[in-house]
Amino acid sequence: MTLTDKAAELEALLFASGDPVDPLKIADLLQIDKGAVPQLADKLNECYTDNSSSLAVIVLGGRYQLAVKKEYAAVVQAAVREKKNAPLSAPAMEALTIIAYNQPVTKSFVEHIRGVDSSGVVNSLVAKGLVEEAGRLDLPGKPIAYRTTDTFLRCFDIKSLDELPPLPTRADAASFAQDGGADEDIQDGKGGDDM
Amino acid sequence: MTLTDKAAELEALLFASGDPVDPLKIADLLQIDKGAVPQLADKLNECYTDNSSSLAVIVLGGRYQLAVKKEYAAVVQAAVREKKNAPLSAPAMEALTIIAYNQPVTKSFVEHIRGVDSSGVVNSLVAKGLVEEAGRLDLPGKPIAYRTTDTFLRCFDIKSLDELPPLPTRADAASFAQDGGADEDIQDGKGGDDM
Amino acid sequence: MAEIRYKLDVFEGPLDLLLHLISKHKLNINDIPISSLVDQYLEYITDISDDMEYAGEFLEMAARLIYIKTVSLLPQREEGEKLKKELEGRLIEYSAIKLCAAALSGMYTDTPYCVREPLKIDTAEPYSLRHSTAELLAAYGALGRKAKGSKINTAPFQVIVSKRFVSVTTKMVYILKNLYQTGECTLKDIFSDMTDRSERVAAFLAVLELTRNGRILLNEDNTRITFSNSEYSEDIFSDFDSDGAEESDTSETLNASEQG
Repeated sequence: MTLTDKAAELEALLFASGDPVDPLKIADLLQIDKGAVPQLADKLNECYTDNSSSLAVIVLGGRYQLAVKKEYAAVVQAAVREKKNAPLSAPAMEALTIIAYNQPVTKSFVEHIRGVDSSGVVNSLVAKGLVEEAGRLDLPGKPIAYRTTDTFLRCFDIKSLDELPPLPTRADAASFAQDGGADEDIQDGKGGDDM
Repeated sequence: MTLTDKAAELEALLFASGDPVDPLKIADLLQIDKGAVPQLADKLNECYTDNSSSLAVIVLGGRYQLAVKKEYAAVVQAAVREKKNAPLSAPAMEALTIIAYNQPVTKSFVEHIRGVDSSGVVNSLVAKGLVEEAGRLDLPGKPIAYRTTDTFLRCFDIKSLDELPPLPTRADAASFAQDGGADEDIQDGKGGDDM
Repeated sequence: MAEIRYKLDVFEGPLDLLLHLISKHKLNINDIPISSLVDQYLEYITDISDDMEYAGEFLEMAARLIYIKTVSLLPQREEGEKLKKELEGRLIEYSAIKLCAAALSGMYTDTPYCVREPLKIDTAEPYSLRHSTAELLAAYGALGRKAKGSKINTAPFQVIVSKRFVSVTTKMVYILKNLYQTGECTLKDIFSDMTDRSERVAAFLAVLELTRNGRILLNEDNTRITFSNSEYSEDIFSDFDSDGAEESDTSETLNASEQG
């Protein structure tokens, strides 16, 4: 299956951009109707599948990005010597969860929910590219707010924040605390505070 | 025409690497014979031609790189220009303000004033051509200093730095602190003196 | 101490410890019996007060619990109830986050779709959007008080950056010059008026170097130095003169000691 001119142009555009591109921008640059963008992306993807290409167009937060299929992750990681995504520590996962469900939020909000200083943890999430600055809030001291990034979506394999699992209800959370869902971990002492 | 497994792996590898890759490294990563690399690259290219893809494998100084065909140069240029012209984010505007009014300044100075790591933001300003390096300061570690460029003057439609609007005076700042609820520190006028 | 630290390291913080105690003692999180929770909590952290920095957050929570318990004993119980509800709310909220974090961590993949860096093309076209300078002022305002940054003052660092380096060669000349006049001298004499560390280190290395190449001799208890062979004395300065970088430095020292 061969690409149409416009599909090839889309490929070139996404290849050059690297980062996710807004459909409006795509429509503008390719001089096509905005409504035609998803179709064009599908076309490109079909073609990649037909030709057993390693590439795929993915959608992240409504924007389009050219990426390597997951099956080829091993060979790519070896090539770019990118460190494999180190598993996130428990504190980092807690902070990330708080930011993901409440964004945009400040460090002190994260700290309030966790009950411990969380500045370092949030900084490490920023360094990992999972979280980014989202301007300042109009509060005393003008604190910086944080939000999750496209990389966050990619690392959790979801297309948009809507796909995050629903927050547990108050009742669930209360009963979890009571019957000690976390208990076993505590007994054998592998809480793992290190990042 | 569909890709073989190895050709698809080669595609994935070149795609993610960006820079030209040495054939020895390719052979090593794909676990194939070094002699088979040119053939594999040809195969990939044939496939791209057959499918009217916008991509092509090029050879630069004996090394392989995935690139966009010349016919698509216009679209690529447009994409890159678009990227460069992405509007300044709030953090970028903050960093630019700090540099504009205090130049020449180091990254750590910007970071100190903003209260968060600002290295990435300053780099993006350099990439946009709004800010440039201005030698090193006579400080421990000889840090690089940054200053604004002519592009900066053009973008803000001023002829020289003298035309930057004056900063609020201490009295203004104090009243600002009162409405905005910012800090007492302003009163004594030596907010962030320490490095 | 290490043991306590280990015991607490298991928890993410005081809230985590409280959740643990609540589940361990099967307390009702929707109506926590504050008194028994306080006791259990205090028992848990009883030994950590030596290490305030580490245990600060745990101790703060202890203080809070005790405060809630205290106000609950007052005839006007509203405040106690309010604080207790607030704590219960926080605990439930934190518990929800922990649940959710566990679910999310199952979704985290260490082999995501790989993407690439943007194409690096020098368009030589810099940023061209137009802004008004008012945006700079607005950004300045958003910084709040912190924007009141003063220029970098390099003066305090001058001491560090421009610290004098005394070359070993200079000191070798200085020592030999001393020996010309006196024939021998004590090490103490050499170091006596040197206060600068760099100077002392250079002098020490100079002694070692001169000893190694046989121009001076150290006595048995390493307190006095003497010329080992006077016939070298003529050539010494010509040796050093070839060392261009050191030249001016050296002659200055010579002039100074000649005058003296």
